[in-house]
Amino acid sequence: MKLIVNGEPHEHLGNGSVDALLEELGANKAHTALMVNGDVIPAEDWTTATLNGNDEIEMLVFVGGG
Amino acid sequence: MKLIVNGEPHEHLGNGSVDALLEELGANKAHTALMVNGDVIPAEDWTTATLNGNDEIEMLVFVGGG
Amino acid sequence: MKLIVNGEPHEHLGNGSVDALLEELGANKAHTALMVNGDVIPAEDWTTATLNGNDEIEMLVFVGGG
Amino acid sequence: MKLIVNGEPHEHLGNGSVDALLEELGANKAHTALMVNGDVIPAEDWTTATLNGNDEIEMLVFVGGG
Amino acid sequence: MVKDVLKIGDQELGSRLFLGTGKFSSTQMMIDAVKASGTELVTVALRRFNREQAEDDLYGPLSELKNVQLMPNTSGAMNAKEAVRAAILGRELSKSPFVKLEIHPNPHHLLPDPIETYAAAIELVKQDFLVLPYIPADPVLAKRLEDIGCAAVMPLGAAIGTGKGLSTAEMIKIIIRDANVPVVVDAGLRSPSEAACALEMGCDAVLVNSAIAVADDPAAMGAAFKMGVEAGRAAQLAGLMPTSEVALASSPLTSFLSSNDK
Amino acid sequence: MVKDVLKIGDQELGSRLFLGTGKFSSTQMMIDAVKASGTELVTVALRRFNREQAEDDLYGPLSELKNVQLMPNTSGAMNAKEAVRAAILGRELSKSPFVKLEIHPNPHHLLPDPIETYAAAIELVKQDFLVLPYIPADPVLAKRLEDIGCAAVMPLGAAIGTGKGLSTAEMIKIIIRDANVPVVVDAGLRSPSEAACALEMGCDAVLVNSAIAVADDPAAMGAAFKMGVEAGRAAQLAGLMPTSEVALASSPLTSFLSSNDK
Amino acid sequence: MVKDVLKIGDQELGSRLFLGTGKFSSTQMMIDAVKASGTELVTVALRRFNREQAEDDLYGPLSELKNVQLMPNTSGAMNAKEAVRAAILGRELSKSPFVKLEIHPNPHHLLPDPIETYAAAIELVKQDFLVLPYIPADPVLAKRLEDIGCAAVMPLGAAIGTGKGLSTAEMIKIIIRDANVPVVVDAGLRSPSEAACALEMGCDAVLVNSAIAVADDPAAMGAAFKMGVEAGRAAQLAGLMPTSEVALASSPLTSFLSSNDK
Amino acid sequence: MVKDVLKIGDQELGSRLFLGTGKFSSTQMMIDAVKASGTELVTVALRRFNREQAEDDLYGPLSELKNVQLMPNTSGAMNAKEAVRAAILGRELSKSPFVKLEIHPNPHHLLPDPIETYAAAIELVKQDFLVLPYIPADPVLAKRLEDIGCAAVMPLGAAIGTGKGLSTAEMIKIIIRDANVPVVVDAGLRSPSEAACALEMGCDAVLVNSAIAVADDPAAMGAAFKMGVEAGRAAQLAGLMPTSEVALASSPLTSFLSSNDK
Repeated sequence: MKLIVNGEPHEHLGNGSVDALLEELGANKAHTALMVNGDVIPAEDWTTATLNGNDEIEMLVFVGGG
Repeated sequence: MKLIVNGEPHEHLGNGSVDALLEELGANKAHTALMVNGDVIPAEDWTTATLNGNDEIEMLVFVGGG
Repeated sequence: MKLIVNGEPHEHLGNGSVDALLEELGANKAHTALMVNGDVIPAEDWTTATLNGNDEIEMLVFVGGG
Repeated sequence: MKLIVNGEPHEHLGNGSVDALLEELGANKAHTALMVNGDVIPAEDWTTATLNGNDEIEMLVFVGGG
Repeated sequence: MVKDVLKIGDQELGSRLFLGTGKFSSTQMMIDAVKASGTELVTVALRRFNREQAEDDLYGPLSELKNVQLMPNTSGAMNAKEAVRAAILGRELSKSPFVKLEIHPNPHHLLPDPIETYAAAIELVKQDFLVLPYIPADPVLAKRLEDIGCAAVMPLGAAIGTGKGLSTAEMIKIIIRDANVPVVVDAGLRSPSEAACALEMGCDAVLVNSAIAVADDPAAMGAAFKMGVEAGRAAQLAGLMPTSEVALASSPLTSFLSSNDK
Repeated sequence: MVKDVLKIGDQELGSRLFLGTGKFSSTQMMIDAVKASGTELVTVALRRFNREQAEDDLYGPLSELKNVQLMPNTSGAMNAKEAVRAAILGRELSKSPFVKLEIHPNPHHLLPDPIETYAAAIELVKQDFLVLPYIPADPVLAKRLEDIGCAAVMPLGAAIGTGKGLSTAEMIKIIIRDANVPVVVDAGLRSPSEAACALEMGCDAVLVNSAIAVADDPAAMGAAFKMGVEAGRAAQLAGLMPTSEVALASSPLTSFLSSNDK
Repeated sequence: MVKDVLKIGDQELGSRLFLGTGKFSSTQMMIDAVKASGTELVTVALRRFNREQAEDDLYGPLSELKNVQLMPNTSGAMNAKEAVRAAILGRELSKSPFVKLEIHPNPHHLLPDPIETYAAAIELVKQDFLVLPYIPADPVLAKRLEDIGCAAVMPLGAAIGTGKGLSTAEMIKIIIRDANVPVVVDAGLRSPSEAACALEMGCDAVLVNSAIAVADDPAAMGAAFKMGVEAGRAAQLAGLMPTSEVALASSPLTSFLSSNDK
Repeated sequence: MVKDVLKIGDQELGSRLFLGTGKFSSTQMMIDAVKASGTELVTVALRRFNREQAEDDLYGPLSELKNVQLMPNTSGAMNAKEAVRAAILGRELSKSPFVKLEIHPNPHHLLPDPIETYAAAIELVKQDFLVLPYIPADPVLAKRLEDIGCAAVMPLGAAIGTGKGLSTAEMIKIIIRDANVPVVVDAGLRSPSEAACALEMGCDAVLVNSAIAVADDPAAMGAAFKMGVEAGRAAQLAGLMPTSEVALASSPLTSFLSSNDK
């Protein structure tokens, strides 16, 4: 399934759940926040939430900031 | 006709036009701006504009200001 | 013997040594510095140093200062 | 006659008066102040004042200053 | 030398000093100060007509002044709606395109409300006013007001009447750097030197009231501010020297003085 | 209005701006700035005659100026003896009673030496000079120099050529409060607003050089300083408003605007 | 002595120094500075996950710190909508009630947008955040943000990263005087003395980042700021002396010294 | 970390805060403040013995303090001769090598006399005192006092008791840059933030009296100054960030927030 992840095209091969995508991308789930098409998806929904083609996913982590 | 002029009760004895009221109050028309119930009444309408009982009139002049 | 002590006349009845004067005035010798006619008299000379009539003595102590 | 003028050696060929030296050096007399061996020589004395060998002469003019 | 004209919207002004007309001990004092200051733009406020205080009515005295335009203010307005109403009333009387938009709900500091001021500015621009908003020294607000069509912005130097001068200078410099409309320092100026400093910084004009009105000699102070504003503007155009961390001699440090001790 | 004259010793000056003549890119530039500034007192320095640099000789150009007196300085002097010598040489040429006494042994900051300056002042007063010493902003030194007969005192605002302005303002205010001779701020001023501020504080005059000489347009800057000094002096005479910790309205805070929403 | 606790909403903090985590040359440097500073509240930003820069992920290192809460910021947000979105994302990760609301559309000065910030604050308060908005030093805006439920206000001292200190002090004083929520100076502080000054003025805390992160020795500077903040707070509680226009001797001016020259 | 010791002549001090003992409401208050401040050097003055005011005699209370040396001052001296006399008397009592040389003839501003101070310093150095002269912020005077053997120089920040802080900062910076002996800011400091600022500037120590003595809680203020001085010193050693004319972000200005509105 074709997705846009952090602005880049990505071919997802998993079951289309957010969880699967995070696994696929090797993200540290406990350190990651996520939006799909501008909507924030809470971690508790990641196993159930399913993605659709061309969804825009933002995966975010904490970095230094003032 | 009972009016509220600049916050004070006023018994208007004239024909009920803004113009008559200004005459009655001895205002210098050229130096005065006027609102009726919060609506600004341009000078050109003063002869035609008619007042109703309990109308609230504000008559204003320029004073020193920064 | 007539002396001026800290600007005031003082009748000294002792043996005329600085030491005697300090005793007479009840000063705490360890806390006091002394000048005679503008000359500083070190503590070790107090027993030997003798005063003359009309000498001006300044007895000084430490007080708060910035 | 050997002189030091403004720190430089100078061979004076004139009559040894300050006036002659100034002429020789092409100075504008009205614009010049002069010291010989650290003493200021007023303009009125320039014709009479005579120089000696190895005298140190300072010829000075006004320049921009704050 | 070409005349140095200040353009605000389509209006041209020959003086960079704007005057407030409040706080003067008499109308004559105010008129004298206005004349001495050379200003071409004075602010006025609206108040209820009062037969007993007819002498406070400035319409007559001010209309006699040559080459001076009125800029009614919206003082007393507590929110955008009241400010718009005051502006319309002011225009009715003044027939002037200028309005000084001021909304300061707190009588203790008289500082402007950025939210209400922004809302009122949008409406007044729609109604074809030349809007000069009195604002905090807030560069983003100033830029947004420019973007929605204000003719100029008037950041405060300090709270009205305090005479604390250009306390907000750092922010005003940023406003100037980014602005495409005139920047006018309004409120807080106490002295001609502060007015001169504002112009040297690059401000296009200053609005002064208390400093002139409550001076011992208002007319003389008006003249002093005129000179101060012209001095600051002239200096800004003449190119001020940079500051330096090291001293730089203005006289030759010659050695002749010590060269001839014998 | 009666003319505002500055008296220094027995001399009267119509301008409170003194000018230094150093650092200008050309003599003509300097002359134009002097004229534009309206100054009546300019400083000059002494340097060894050099046939190749005859054009640096300012005697001619300056002597043509109407109503401008010269004040030779003692720059280059490292101690009292050298300063006295320089002063005598300067008087020989200038025939002026004025001398700017400056002794600053350290070329890195050019700050004055209080000990040598004090010693030189005593001698120069004896020799009937009108002594204007360039000094640190030191109230006791200023008073002592007044007491031994200096015609004025010239505390520095900041180091020469730095343009850091009135960095010593707190001490200068004390000097002014106690002084019975004119107080002239010398060195450090960068802009007409700073000059105006000095006059507003109560200084009697300012001495400016770098700020005018190195401006993009020295003549225009000279004119700007003229206005700044006049503005500051006029403001000081007109009586500046006091500062206030609380805001004071300049417009009536009337309530009519909200009184009639139905 | 009773512990001096800072309450923000329902949260209690034992330190009045908040730290930003940006600009450090390494994560270890940052952690060391956080520990040395004694802070209990640090800000963090959100950035896209990047497998190649996993070491930038601060979640792990920060979660190991005892007694330190996170305050995610909304940096990068250009308007209210984006800021709200960033805040929600930050809370997802941090599980912290705090959000530093910052909306600064202009990368050249990074100054906050009062209109967007106000709109975002209303929404975030609705969503039960403890909202700490980064704002211009605008007393009316600060009061309005308090009125709509912000837990604190964070006026800027100067533009982010400039180190220009408390350039807005006059306005911050007014904010403090009127505020019923904590006032935190955010941005501009360069040194512990400025932090101390903010606390002496009555600020409840300061937020520092650049000054510590880019110091030669960040951990030592963190410790220095800790002392500065504590010094300023202690001074504020101990009651600072008033300033005086006249000198007041701290030693007896006795006359004995001259009384006995013979 | 190696101990940060201040060397004055052959003496070593562990604290960079010197305390004056005047103006306290009681001796106990003073002692508590001295202890809380951590100072190791306190100044005292001389006064005529008075049997009725024996409790003012500080010799006893101060001599009980561990690790605190006395520095008698010469207050009251109107000239060099009187100051030398006072110094000798002080040493008789204190057995301390330190003397605070202060000669301020004018009771209205208590500012130091540079001429008399210089003359007295020469004599006191001859008599083997560690001379710490209280002086105007005059870089040439400071250097000359160093050259004739003073152990440190103590320029004033502002007039004694005014609490106007570092009003002479520009000159003090020059003194520090050139000095080879410790530079101690004496007089004028009102708050720990000002003390911290002095240390950040590079001063070696500060001398404080009024600010602590007249605080509502002198002991607490003494502790606050202790922290302020340590904060400033630590910051100076940790390397303060430079100031910048442009803003520098401390957070990434990422674009993800706007990248996905559909």
